[in-house]
Amino acid sequence: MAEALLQVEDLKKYFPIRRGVFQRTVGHVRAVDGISFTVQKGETLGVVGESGCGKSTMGRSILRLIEPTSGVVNFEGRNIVRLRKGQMQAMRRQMQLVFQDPYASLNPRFSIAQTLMEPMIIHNLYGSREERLDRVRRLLERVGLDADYARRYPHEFSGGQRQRIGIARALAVDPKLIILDEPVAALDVSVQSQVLNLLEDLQEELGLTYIFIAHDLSVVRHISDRILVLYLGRMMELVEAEELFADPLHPYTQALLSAVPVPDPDAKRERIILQGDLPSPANPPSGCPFHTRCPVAKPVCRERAPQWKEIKPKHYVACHAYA
Amino acid sequence: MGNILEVENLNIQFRLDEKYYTAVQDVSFSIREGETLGLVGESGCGKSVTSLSIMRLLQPPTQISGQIRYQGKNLLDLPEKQMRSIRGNEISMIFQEPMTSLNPVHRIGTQISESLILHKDLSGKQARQETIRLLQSVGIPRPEQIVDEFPHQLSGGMRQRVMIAIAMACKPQLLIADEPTTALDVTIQAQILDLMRKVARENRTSILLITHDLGVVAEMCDRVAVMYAGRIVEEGPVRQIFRNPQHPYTQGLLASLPKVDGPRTRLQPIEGNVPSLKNMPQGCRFAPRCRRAMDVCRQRDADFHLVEDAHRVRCWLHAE
Amino acid sequence: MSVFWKKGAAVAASVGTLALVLAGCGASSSNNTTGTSNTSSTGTNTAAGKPVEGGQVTLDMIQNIRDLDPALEFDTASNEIVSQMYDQLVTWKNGTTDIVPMAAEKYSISKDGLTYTFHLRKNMKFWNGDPVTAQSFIDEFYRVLSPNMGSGGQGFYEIIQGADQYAAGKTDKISGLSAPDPYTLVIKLSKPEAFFLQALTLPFASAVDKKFIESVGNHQVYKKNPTFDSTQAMGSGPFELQTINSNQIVLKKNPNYWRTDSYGQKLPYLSKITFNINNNDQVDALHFQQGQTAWIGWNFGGDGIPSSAYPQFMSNPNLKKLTVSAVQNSVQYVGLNTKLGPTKNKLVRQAIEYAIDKQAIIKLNNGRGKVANQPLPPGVVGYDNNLSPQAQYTYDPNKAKQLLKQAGYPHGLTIDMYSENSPDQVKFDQAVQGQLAKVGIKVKLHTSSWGTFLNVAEAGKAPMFWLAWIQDFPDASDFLNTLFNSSQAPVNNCTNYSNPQVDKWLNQAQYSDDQNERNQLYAKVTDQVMEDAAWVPIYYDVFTAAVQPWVHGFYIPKAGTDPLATIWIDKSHQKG
Amino acid sequence: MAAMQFETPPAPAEAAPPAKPFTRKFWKSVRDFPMLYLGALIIVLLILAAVLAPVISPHNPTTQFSDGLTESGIPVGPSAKFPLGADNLGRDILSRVLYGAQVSLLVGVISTVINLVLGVLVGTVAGYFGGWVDNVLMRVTDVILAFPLLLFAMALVAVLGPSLWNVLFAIGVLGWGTMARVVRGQVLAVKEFEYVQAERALGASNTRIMFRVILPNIIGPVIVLSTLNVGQNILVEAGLSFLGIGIQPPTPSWGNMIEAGMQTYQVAPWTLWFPGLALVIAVLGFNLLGDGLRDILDPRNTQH
Amino acid sequence: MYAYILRRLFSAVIVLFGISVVTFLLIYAIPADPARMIAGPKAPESVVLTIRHQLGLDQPLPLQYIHYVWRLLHGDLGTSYTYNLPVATMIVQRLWPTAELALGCWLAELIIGIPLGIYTARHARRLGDYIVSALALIGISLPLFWLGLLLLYWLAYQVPIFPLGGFGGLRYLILPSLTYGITGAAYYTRLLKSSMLEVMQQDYVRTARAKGAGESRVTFRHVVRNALIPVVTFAGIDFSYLLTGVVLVEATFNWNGFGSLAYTAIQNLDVPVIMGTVLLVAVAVVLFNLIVDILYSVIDPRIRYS
Repeated sequence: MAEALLQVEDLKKYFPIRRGVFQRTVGHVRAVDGISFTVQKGETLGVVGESGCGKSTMGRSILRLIEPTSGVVNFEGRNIVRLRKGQMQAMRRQMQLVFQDPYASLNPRFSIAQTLMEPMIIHNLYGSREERLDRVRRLLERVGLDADYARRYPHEFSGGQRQRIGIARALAVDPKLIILDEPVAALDVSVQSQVLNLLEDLQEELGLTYIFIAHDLSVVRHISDRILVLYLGRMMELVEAEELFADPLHPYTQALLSAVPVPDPDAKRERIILQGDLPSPANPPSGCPFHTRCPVAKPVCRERAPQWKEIKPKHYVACHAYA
Repeated sequence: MGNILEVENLNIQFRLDEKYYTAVQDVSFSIREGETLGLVGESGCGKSVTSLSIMRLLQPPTQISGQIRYQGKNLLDLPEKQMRSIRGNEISMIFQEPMTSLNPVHRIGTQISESLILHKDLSGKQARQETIRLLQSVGIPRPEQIVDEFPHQLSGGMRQRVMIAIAMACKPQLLIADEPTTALDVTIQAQILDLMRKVARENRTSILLITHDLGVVAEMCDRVAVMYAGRIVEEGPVRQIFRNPQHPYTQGLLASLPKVDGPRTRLQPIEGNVPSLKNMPQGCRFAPRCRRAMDVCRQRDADFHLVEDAHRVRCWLHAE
Repeated sequence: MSVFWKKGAAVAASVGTLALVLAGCGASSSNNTTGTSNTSSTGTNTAAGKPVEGGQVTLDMIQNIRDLDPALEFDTASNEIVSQMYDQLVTWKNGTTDIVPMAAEKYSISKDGLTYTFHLRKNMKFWNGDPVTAQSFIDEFYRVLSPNMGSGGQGFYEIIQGADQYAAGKTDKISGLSAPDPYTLVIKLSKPEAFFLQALTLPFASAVDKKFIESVGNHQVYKKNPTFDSTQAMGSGPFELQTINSNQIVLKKNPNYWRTDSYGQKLPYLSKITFNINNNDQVDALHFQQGQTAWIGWNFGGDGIPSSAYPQFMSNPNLKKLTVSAVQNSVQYVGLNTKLGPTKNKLVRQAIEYAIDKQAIIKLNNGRGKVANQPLPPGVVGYDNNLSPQAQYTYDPNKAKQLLKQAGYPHGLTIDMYSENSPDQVKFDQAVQGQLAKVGIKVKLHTSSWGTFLNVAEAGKAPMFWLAWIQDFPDASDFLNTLFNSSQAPVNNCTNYSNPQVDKWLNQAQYSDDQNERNQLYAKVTDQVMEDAAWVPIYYDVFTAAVQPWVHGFYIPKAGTDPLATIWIDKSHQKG
Repeated sequence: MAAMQFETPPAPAEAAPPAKPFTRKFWKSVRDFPMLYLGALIIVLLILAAVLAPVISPHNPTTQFSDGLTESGIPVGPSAKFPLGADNLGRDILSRVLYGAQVSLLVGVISTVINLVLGVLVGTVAGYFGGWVDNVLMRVTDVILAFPLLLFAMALVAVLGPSLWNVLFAIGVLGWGTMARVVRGQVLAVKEFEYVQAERALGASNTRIMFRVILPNIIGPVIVLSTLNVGQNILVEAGLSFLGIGIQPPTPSWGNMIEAGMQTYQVAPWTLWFPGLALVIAVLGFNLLGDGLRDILDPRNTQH
Repeated sequence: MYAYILRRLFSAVIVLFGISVVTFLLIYAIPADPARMIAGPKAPESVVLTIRHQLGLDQPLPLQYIHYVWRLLHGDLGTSYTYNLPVATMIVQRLWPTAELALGCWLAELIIGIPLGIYTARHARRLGDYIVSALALIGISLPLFWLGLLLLYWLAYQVPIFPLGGFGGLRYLILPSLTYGITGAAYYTRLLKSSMLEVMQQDYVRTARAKGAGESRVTFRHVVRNALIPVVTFAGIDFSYLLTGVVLVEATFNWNGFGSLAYTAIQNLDVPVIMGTVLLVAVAVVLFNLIVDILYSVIDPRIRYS
């Protein structure tokens, strides 16, 4: 775990808010507001946060499915933000995305074989149709599905099976990095664990690197090496998974962890119930974005955004409490 | 402490493609006054259908049999008019999607006071005052303004508070909450669960909490019934179920959950998929996925067996 | 033109274009005659005693009025209204084709036929009180002949001395027009013309109030607001314009009109006439049956009882007895272009003459029509009763085929036929198409709106076409000279017919004042033209009107327009 | 538990019941969607009438029979020789109605194809690219939609001259607005689906995404709309012909037959009845088929 | 909300610009020479040239367009070739009869269509629904002019209850309205039905039932109110087309309105009138769309406040 596969520096994605007769831009939704991190080869970086924290936008900006407003995304040392359209399309072979909704992410008009061959056709892999079909069969088996399913259509599968197909599609081009955007959120508990296990196995076997985006803390903890906590498009905390849960430093992380219901009736935990709603990313609070709900907010939090600092070894936090 | 609701041998069948399929089979449970009962299970297990059948809100073509006794009256036999006077008054309900459960064209106040007007015979002015009070009691800031706003102006959490206000408007005996926090963020979920506990305590309202989230069950419920493929497979006090699950399904469910504490170990999933309505297995419906399934499981379904006091399980392993 | 039930060719032709295509019908008769019966009536309109003054009638028109300026209007509908509002020097004696004085109390023509002197009445006034003088007529001649007006009447009056120079914009004075005193008008012609007086009955030669016209805005070809010709009028005639819009025109009685009837009663009798513009002639028929309208027929943009209602009128005895019919001085014909397409070949033209079954077409028109054998209708002096054998054709498909073979088309040929796209016309077209198909001629139809059709036909570019000609006034020259003189090609002579001998006869007849000589010349022309087969005359229109029994003084005029001034109503006194 | 164990092979979502014979499936489908099949039947009959018109017509549609008119020129009523009576020129109405099917189908189908091509192209491009492309294309569509089809087609046909091909062209070129709007809406919806983003994530080109991924997924509504459109366009053609600026005589079209019938309907009402009836049945056929297709394509009505 | 309306206005102006270009180009598409049309076929070429110059037809195309728009903005739509009346005046005279007819037709559609829509939605998949739906389908398939003629034949000719066409009082309005109502109501019925069925599936309807609201309260207060939103949109656009697109009704019932004016003009290739009518139609459609959008924002609070 030495080599950095992906290096994100000060990534920003602002969506313009247009108003008025001429649709002038009157402001921006700061969906992603200055995110930097590095992902090592073979690592899983978990990204957590509540809705509107920009985690999905971040994932898509890294892949340039949404053009980032600014920032650098170095993939194996190449800044892919600068790549031209054609180069970028070729680059997509290296980095794939698995979606949340297993019902919406498969083209209902494509058979499974077509779905899985599509990436091969686009990138002109495996010369003949037979070779491609052969590859499809192997892929299906790899994700734990019967090779005969190739002829079927998505509606004939259950959610878990579809998610496996989605993963197989991502694998079809032999990517190095897979961004998993809430891959198990739509699945039932019993199936969710199947998919998580599959992901772990694939990572081990193929040496994949994951960015795992989720809102479910227990799932993220389970699969991640390190975890990045986002709030309103900004980074709050970044640290190894075990440590985040053992010793959360940021008040937001602490509140988040305490709010997770634990399937243990005897668990006695001190619950921090945050007041109020999430502020709108279109109009984020000044200073530290969390200060409006923070139980330990100080006047300075309102004025200045806290620095991103390494408080403990490899434990980064943005909070004035640790200034 | 009597039972406020007794469901007995509830069977619900849906018509699909000119055939009837059993979505809920032989479901029985009861809720005591002031108690919170959790009905837990994966999607498609029939838990929402059960809750809707209590309110008699299932749309045809469905067939319902069995008994749903509310304070001794079988709701299934009640004329529609009497049923209406129970809905929203004595039994009320909140739903999963706060974003779509409110009528977009009516003001918040109108929607809350509708219950009051329907059941409490309040004048418009009284209803408005009561509405503002309700909004306040569910923790909505600026209730005097919010009362005249439209749902789309509120956040999801706020809308769920409004839904709770609607449900609690007539101080019901029983509140049915169908996945009330599934669509919400964790921090908001904590707020809403907190609120539900508070209002239920204040009004001595019993809760039937329908959820797939075992964590929520552990936090909220006194007792829990676990459903699988249209049947209750295990039922008992929360602590016993979590400490000492008896049904292989309950066990598997708990084992497949990633934990927020303790060492990270490999998850142990339940194999296979939840069966679909049209392809229900013979015998015990969990048998095809059960690692401990025996021949008998694949032929006949088990009856309930008492494990401990008030802890029942439907499994052949406990037949003796 | 009507929106829907566009009538057949008769209307088509009557919504004419220029000078010569004017609908003809009766004229308001000169003084002192009440609506006495006339030859064509069937007795429904015999005056019963003394006319009753007052009352109003409603009539349906099927098309809008295009123009109210007497110098500009040139279609039947406008003509009908305009002639009620303006006075001319002379007019038709009612029910006849005799000229009688009108605004001119008397007139005289010099021996050489070149000088016409008119003595005007002294008590005539425009509605606004301005006196009508000789200058009022001279003003109108200047307007009609002006190079800037584009008046359709030019051609009728270029015979006036100096008029052609003026019309060409070379002088600003017409030497042939003078007024020695306010009530004497002298017109000098450059050549004698037998029918010049007839041309003076046209509304083009009305008295106009120049002062008024200039005050409201004279029409100078294209103006933003040409109110005078579209919404305003100032005449001296029996009826004044009350309102005009695209739905309705209302005329009210001119209380100061100078004419009186034989009882000394002032004309007109009716106090108000409402014309509803109603472009569904089936509805017109119904309105009549319901008694809402006083009559249907005449020239109001229609041609009598509409085709669609005609069978019903004829089969219902109560309705039938209210009808009046007369053969019109008009002819429906199929023109065969002598300079274009396969019809260049005379044999082909003759074959077509034999191939058309005129009787069948008249049947399609529910029997309304009289088989035509020459361009002149029988009611016009000069009608040739003794056609030469070469000028006569009977329906004979075999003969037609034989002629075609002779012409070099043993296997048939294709001809393009142009016409207006009105329902009746399209019906006739299809009949012709079917009949010609039987002899091996494939007819390709090109139907279009009246204007578009005329643009083709009057450019001489239609190999075959269906048109109709209705008299401007009952003189043979109005048919034969206009339609067959090579100098009239292609605008009126759409077949491009050109025969120097015929031209010579026509010119001779045009300027002769010997009626016998003229008749002989015209007979020769008719024979030659028919032998050359430039036209297939199909039928002479039979015009049928229906008149309420309480309407008195109605008759079908033989020339000019309808004499509304002498019609009166008496509901207590019904005929029939 | 073995790490490499996965879900048991699922029973396919709907386990194929023992293969039903095709005919049984067909009749079941007829029972489920009777409208669809009635519509299809009507259209098949219509096509047969159009194609076989030369064979099955009792007479030539343009032949004028002298015994088709009475002595006073009134069309004769239904009889052995003229099963549906004769028209104002003494022609056989039955034969003309049969030949009229040719015109209606030709105009209805070809103009719809033109609508379809233009509408799908504009709608897809506008919906997919969004932004100024969308703005420009949709304003153009607004302009097209602002002119009522019949009136605008009337003007255009008047300009071009009335003929079968001009009528068909005018309706085709002016009637694509609705299609473009619907397609755009569908594209906007489908574009948001994750499978479209997945395709982009795979590195597919815009053209590939538009035509290989999005288009097949909106084909349902497009087919439904097109089917209904055929009916509508047949009506527009009939309207134009009725107003006398459509199909020109002697070519029989139901519209110009109704127009002719209007001249005689008081004395010979059958001249009005039969061409109108044919028109209603034809349009009804396409409406039934379109509605039926909408039902069958609606996921709420399918058995899965 | 004002910004929303202003934005809609702005795009309406752009569409109007497009419409003016299209109508302007119509003159050039029409084969007849306007100057020749005014002068008449027999006028000398010199007169035609003079008219052409006076009309500005000898100027370059863009300049002519500017003049055209300039005149339009001053309410000058030109002068009819055929009737020599200002087109604006002719249109104004025809506007009221057409407005009356359109209103009658529109109300007939609403009165027939909306109750049937509610009925079919409430009785979905029952016999009543099937019967009404089948009738609706037939209604949609009926050619307006043919149905009109049949009604005229039966109810005005055979049994003379109504006038055989023409413009007048209420009696004249009934048959055309009925005809249009029968053929048009079905759109409302179907739209409202599907919209209501959709709304009935919504969570908030379930909420209303859960409150104990009765069926009619649920239907009218919760379902219909929401389901009417698309219907209102349709009704607005429908009316704008009606106001100007009743050519066939006017033709069938001999209604001397705007549609027959347009038709006559097309028949005569009376270019100024064609342009004027087509332009007015298009402008009306745009304006009504605008009104509907504004109305829409009043009905649906989600739009009002965004």
